[in-house]
Amino acid sequence: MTSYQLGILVILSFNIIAAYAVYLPLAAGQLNLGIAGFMAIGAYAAAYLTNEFDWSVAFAIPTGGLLAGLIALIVAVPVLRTHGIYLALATFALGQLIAAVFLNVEAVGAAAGYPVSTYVGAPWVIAAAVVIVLVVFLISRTRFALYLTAVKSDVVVADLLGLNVRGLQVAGFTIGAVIAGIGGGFYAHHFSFVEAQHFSVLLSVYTALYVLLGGTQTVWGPLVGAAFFTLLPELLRTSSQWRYAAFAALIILIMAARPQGLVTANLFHRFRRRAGDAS
Amino acid sequence: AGPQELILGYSMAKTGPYVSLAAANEVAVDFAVDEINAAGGINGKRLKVVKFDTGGEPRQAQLAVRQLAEDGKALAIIGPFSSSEVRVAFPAGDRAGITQMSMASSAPSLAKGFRFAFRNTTDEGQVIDQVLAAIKAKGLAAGSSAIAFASDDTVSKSIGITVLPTLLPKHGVPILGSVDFQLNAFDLSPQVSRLAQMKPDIVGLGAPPEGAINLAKELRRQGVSTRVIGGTTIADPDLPARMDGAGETMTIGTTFFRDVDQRTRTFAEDFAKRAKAAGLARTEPNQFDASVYDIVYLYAEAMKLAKVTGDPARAAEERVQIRDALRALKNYPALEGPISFDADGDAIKPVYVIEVKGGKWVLLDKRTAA
Amino acid sequence: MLAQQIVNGSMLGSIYVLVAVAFTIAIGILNFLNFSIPGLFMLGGMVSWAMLAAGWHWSAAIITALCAAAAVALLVERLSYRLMAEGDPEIPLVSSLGFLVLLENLVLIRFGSDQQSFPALIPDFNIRAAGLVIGGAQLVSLLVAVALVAGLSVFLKATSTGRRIRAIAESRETATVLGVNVSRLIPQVFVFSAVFTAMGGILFAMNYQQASPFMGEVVGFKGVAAMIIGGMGSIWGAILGGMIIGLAEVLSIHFLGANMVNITVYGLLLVILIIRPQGLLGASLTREKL
Amino acid sequence: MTASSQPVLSVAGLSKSFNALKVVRDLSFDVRRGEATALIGPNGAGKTTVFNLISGVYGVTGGRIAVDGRDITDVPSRQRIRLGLSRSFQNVRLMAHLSVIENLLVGQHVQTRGLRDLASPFRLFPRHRWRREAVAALEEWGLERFADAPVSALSYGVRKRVDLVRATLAKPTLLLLDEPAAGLNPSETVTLRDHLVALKARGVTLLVVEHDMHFVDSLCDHVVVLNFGEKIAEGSLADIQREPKVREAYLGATGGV
Amino acid sequence: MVLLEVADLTVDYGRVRALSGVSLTVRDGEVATVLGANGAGKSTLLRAMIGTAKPTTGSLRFAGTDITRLPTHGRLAQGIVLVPEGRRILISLTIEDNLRLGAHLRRDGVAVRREIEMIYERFPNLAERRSMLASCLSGGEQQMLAIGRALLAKPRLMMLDEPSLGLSPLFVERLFDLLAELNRDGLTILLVEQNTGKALAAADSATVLELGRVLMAGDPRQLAADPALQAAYLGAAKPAPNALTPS
Ligand SMILES: Nc1ncnc2c1ncn2[C@@H]1O[C@H](COP(=O)(O)OP(=O)(O)OP(=O)(O)O)[C@@H](O)[C@H]1O
Ligand SMILES: Nc1ncnc2c1ncn2[C@@H]1O[C@H](COP(=O)(O)OP(=O)(O)OP(=O)(O)O)[C@@H](O)[C@H]1O
Ligand SMILES: [Mg+2]
Ligand SMILES: [Mg+2]
Repeated sequence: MTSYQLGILVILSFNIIAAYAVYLPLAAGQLNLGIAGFMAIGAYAAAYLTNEFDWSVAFAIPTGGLLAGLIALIVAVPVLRTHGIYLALATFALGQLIAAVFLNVEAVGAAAGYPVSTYVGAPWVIAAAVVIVLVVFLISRTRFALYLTAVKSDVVVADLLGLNVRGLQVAGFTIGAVIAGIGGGFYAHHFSFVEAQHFSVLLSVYTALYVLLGGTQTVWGPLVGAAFFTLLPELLRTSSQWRYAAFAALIILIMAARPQGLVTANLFHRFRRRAGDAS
Repeated sequence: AGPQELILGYSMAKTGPYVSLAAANEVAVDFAVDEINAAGGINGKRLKVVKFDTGGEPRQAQLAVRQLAEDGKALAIIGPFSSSEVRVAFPAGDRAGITQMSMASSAPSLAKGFRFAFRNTTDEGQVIDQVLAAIKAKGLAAGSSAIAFASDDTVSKSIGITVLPTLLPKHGVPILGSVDFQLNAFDLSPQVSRLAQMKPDIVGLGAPPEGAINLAKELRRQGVSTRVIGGTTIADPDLPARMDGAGETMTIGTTFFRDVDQRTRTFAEDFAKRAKAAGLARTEPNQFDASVYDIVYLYAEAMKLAKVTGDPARAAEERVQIRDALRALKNYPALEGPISFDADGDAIKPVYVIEVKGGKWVLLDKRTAA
Repeated sequence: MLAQQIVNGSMLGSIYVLVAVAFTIAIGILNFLNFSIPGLFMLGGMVSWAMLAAGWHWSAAIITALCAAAAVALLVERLSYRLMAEGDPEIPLVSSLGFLVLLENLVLIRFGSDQQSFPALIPDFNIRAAGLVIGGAQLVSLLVAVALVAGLSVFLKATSTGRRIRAIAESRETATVLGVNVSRLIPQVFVFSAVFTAMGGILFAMNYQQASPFMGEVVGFKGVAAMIIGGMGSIWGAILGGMIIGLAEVLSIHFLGANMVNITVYGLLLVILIIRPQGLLGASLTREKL
Repeated sequence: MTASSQPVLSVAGLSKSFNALKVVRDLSFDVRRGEATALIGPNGAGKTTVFNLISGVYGVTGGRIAVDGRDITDVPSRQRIRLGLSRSFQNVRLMAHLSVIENLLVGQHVQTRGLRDLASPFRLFPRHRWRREAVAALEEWGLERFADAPVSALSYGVRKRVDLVRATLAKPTLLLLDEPAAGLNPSETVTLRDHLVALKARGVTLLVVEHDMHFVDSLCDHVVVLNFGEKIAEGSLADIQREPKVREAYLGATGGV
Repeated sequence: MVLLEVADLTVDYGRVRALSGVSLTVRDGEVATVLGANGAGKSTLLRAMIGTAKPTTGSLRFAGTDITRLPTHGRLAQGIVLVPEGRRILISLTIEDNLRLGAHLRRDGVAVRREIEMIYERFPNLAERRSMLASCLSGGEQQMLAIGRALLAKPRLMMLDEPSLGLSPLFVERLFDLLAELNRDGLTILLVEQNTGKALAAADSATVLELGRVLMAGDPRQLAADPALQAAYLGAAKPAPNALTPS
């Protein structure tokens, strides 16, 4: 593998981690447009721990993730009072708020950004993405994931069937934030530098896009979406300045052809049935 | 023996928010390479540039280092462009053991502490110091001052909170107050209302060109006349035209000005031809174009001095030699003037103080940083 | 001083009002999360700038810009709305955002990334009274927005077409069964909202004498915030929301510094949403009965 | 009162207003254990609202609701199903993002215990007991071929029955059914009746809202009649059919049959 | 005269065939009924006629013109209207707005106003709530609204998908009286019903669907007497396979 390909794989890994952070709450119908904020929390926290306290990354990154989760837990209760597009906008505001706060915290460099001394190499980043994919896959086969979709479908009936709607929503949101925080921690240590602008609203929005483009009906959608979003602009490199224009045009056409995303439950069924016939 | 070409990598922002700047930059790079090859190349070999588009994105800038250093077999890298990219690319360059030289990022001490990092830009503190000195020397009104800066941009912010607050008193100009704004702010009315109340003789500005334009227009709208001064961040040759009549007497320092001598004028004319041929809207070279043009020459000089062969087997060794040659370079006669590098890898070069008069930049003073 | 700042805030607010109203038409009325709106806003500004720069008469430039926006809106309707409106509300986000990226990049390729200087059609269009400077263009924007909102709310409430549009917003399928010509009416709504949005972009460009490929994003996000604060279904809410955001922004610059703008504005948005999840003037969600 | 003679559900002085609109007024009735009770009344009488009050979708304006002698008026809706209270919906409410079988798996929720059941990735195993139980329930109602179908592909009558099956999977002691026979033809109605009789035989108490008097006649032991939110009659179907008030307000000339 | 003619109609939902080769005619001025078990394809047939389900093959003619390719609004303009399955009222609009929407293709505003008042007279539940959101209506009231809304389109052919669903016995009676009255006034009616007895009694012709095909068609009184139909649809003493066995 060339070094360039390895670099792409790393970027892909980050995108996958972010995608799954968005996917879990989305399964419960919550479009989190503030995911970059939680990545920022994980990134800054982990970087601060390794820089200032010489923590090992093995502890610092998970701690960053947990901290992101903790903050998500605290804000989830009021924020999840909102629904639909209001929720999306509330999380969007939250993401902006978090980024704006980091822009003002001098302890982590404020607008000048924060260099990170410890380096975490590509294999670790890729391994982290693989582990997160596996974990989310396992989660997707549980009642928990089923209930998230139930909540998305019909809050009132879910409640009457005995589901703890609020608890499930908060859990989905928080687990997503933990994943985002872990992703942020790896980001800081791989790119050796964090600044608030990296975690802008565009990152949040684009991440939501991978997931929706891939499709939210199955757990593989985000993976495919992230891969698509990462690799397509690379394949379009030859088109030079037309690169992102062509990319955007392709997105529009693909969504027109497959409004439910690239990977749908239906497609999946058919695929499985065919595999079943073959064996 | 060995390959017939010496390869330089070029990390550029062909897409994304910097395209306009980057497109002209590319013209300057090609210009320098063509000249060098026309003059016989380096060490008997042709110079070749391998380009990589980063979209102005830090993650892609790291990817650029990987691709250019390891797959593209470059001996050194031109770029990256923005400060954000630099922050991520310099550590990666150190790990890969390859020299990078940025043409635009002027945030304070970004290259400091790295073994392979250079910037052909001048510290804003030194530039603004010269601007103030020139104002004093020419006897222009400077009885009081105020500060305006973009607070979410590293360079602008450091100008606003460290550079200007130390330099203005140093030159005996009292500071009446300070306002800040955001990079993408389009409405500066609240800030200008406050400036209007202070009535300063000069307003020290830390901002990119857009900030300067918006500030100048809003000053005019609210009927405030004051001299705006700044550093290289607003050194755009088209600025007077873009301010559309506003911004008279704006005074800044830059590292490139077309009317310095015959060499710069010829460069500007040739550049304009090439830019037009490339279909660009802007044909006037700016300081980044001059800087990147000089970077190619600086690299060429270093390669000559280090007698590099481009032999892939010796790449690691030759990259170190290029770096060492650059460090040792003293007053290289570049387009921008004599260039040397300080201990942090930042360029030391002349500063031109220019002023807007009648909707045009005119040279106020030419100074060399202390 | 404070008086001038309040004037400044209201002037900025009126720009947000304009965008928020555009968003309310595009998103609130049809319940369609249309991210291409900032792109249309930008298109209004950039196309009219380009035409003016090419020496066209201002009226021709404005009409061209409006037509361009209308054409794009028709494409968005065809390729995003029509295919996706019955699914999850998040879905259209993707392809409408695709349009935003496409528009921005096409403009980037054609005109570059620089902020362009929009010529002042009226040299000093400001009202100076009692030591205050009041932006004339902003005042016009505000009047246009208020007039439009008043007209629109009557239109939607009391006319047959208004009812048809509301029917489509709730369910295209049911509207179809009732004989509403969805495939004709919806493009009309799209064109209308696009023209208004592009008009917003043009007024913005005139106000601030600038146009850039990214101008839609900057204003757009705040415009969405204004719409949400006001309450999505409510068009009067857009006016309230725009004013609140404009004032909050200016006053926080004045008292706290620009660094705090995002914290104040988005903090305010968050707090309002937490206290009133449907926005200030929004009606709470009507749910289907059990 | 002994446990067996105690009513499963006891509603006392129940009332509900929406703004100024009084929808349920001072309503009291009991549902006896092991019986099927019908709640009938004209359209808009407040039957569904009563169901919504019992299952906790709405808070009461006044009055008490007790299940097995325990006052549940202030118990949150979510916890009522754990007390053995399960219901179906007049306007079928299946979860559109889930397939039929997945809807049923959600319906099993009250049977599960704790975090372990919540977090076990049991859907990796197609023959897991949860799934087997859900499929068995479908088979019992002759719906197994719809197991993996998306809800949107079902005809109305099938949806209606899946909704009902989901309600039974909570293993309720009291099942509230809102117009279970609507959308079924007479022969399908008979089959439904037979299923419900079997459920009753297994000890499930039923409270049924239904406009089909044949169905009520063949299933229910006791009938409560509502009009304008008030109880206007109560007794066996034969009794209430004789009531002129009921005929006038609800049954019409034919007696509804 | 034949008003509606369905010839060899096939409708597929993806890979599911919901109707195959269904033919059917409705004469001007008659009441026709379509019966069938759950999933037989009744609703699909009506959807195909109003144009929201696209036929794979087959043709539809209305009053002598081919309407197979006509969009839904075109069919409404021709005078076909559907009371859809599941009522499909618009819950974010008021009751009055729902009714007015039913008449949105009409130009005779004064007559519409009068007819709306007539609907309110027939369905007093609606009258009381005219300016409330339709979301608060009870199930039966929603059904009334859906029927009223369809009537306001002033159709020539009115198709109803299980109109008695959720209505009280008294109202079912009134509904069938209303339909009879409208029919006397010249309205042609195509009725899909699960209340098989009432439907057969009211109809002039009947068609029975099974698994997407026409099982039988003809005179409703004869069909009602058919023992096969009795067993399958009228619920005449059919032992349930697994019920009633005490467990
Ligand atoms: N949320 C609400 N707001 C206002 N009025 C309501 C609300 N819910 C119900 N109602 C009114 O209360 C009355 C009773 O409704 P409910 O649904 O309980 O009737 P029902 O007896 O179930 O009738 P049906 O047999 O038609 O289903 C109706 O007239 C309805 O309009
Ligand atoms: N959207 C859909 N996608 C796939 N299959 C569908 C869809 N809608 C209906 N079907 C299938 O088509 C067949 C006919 O359905 P239809 O709704 O027409 O039946 P119906 O006779 O109206 O039944 P019911 O009496 O239950 O309303 C059924 O097998 C159903 O599962
Ligand atoms: Mg009811
Ligand atoms: Mg049907």
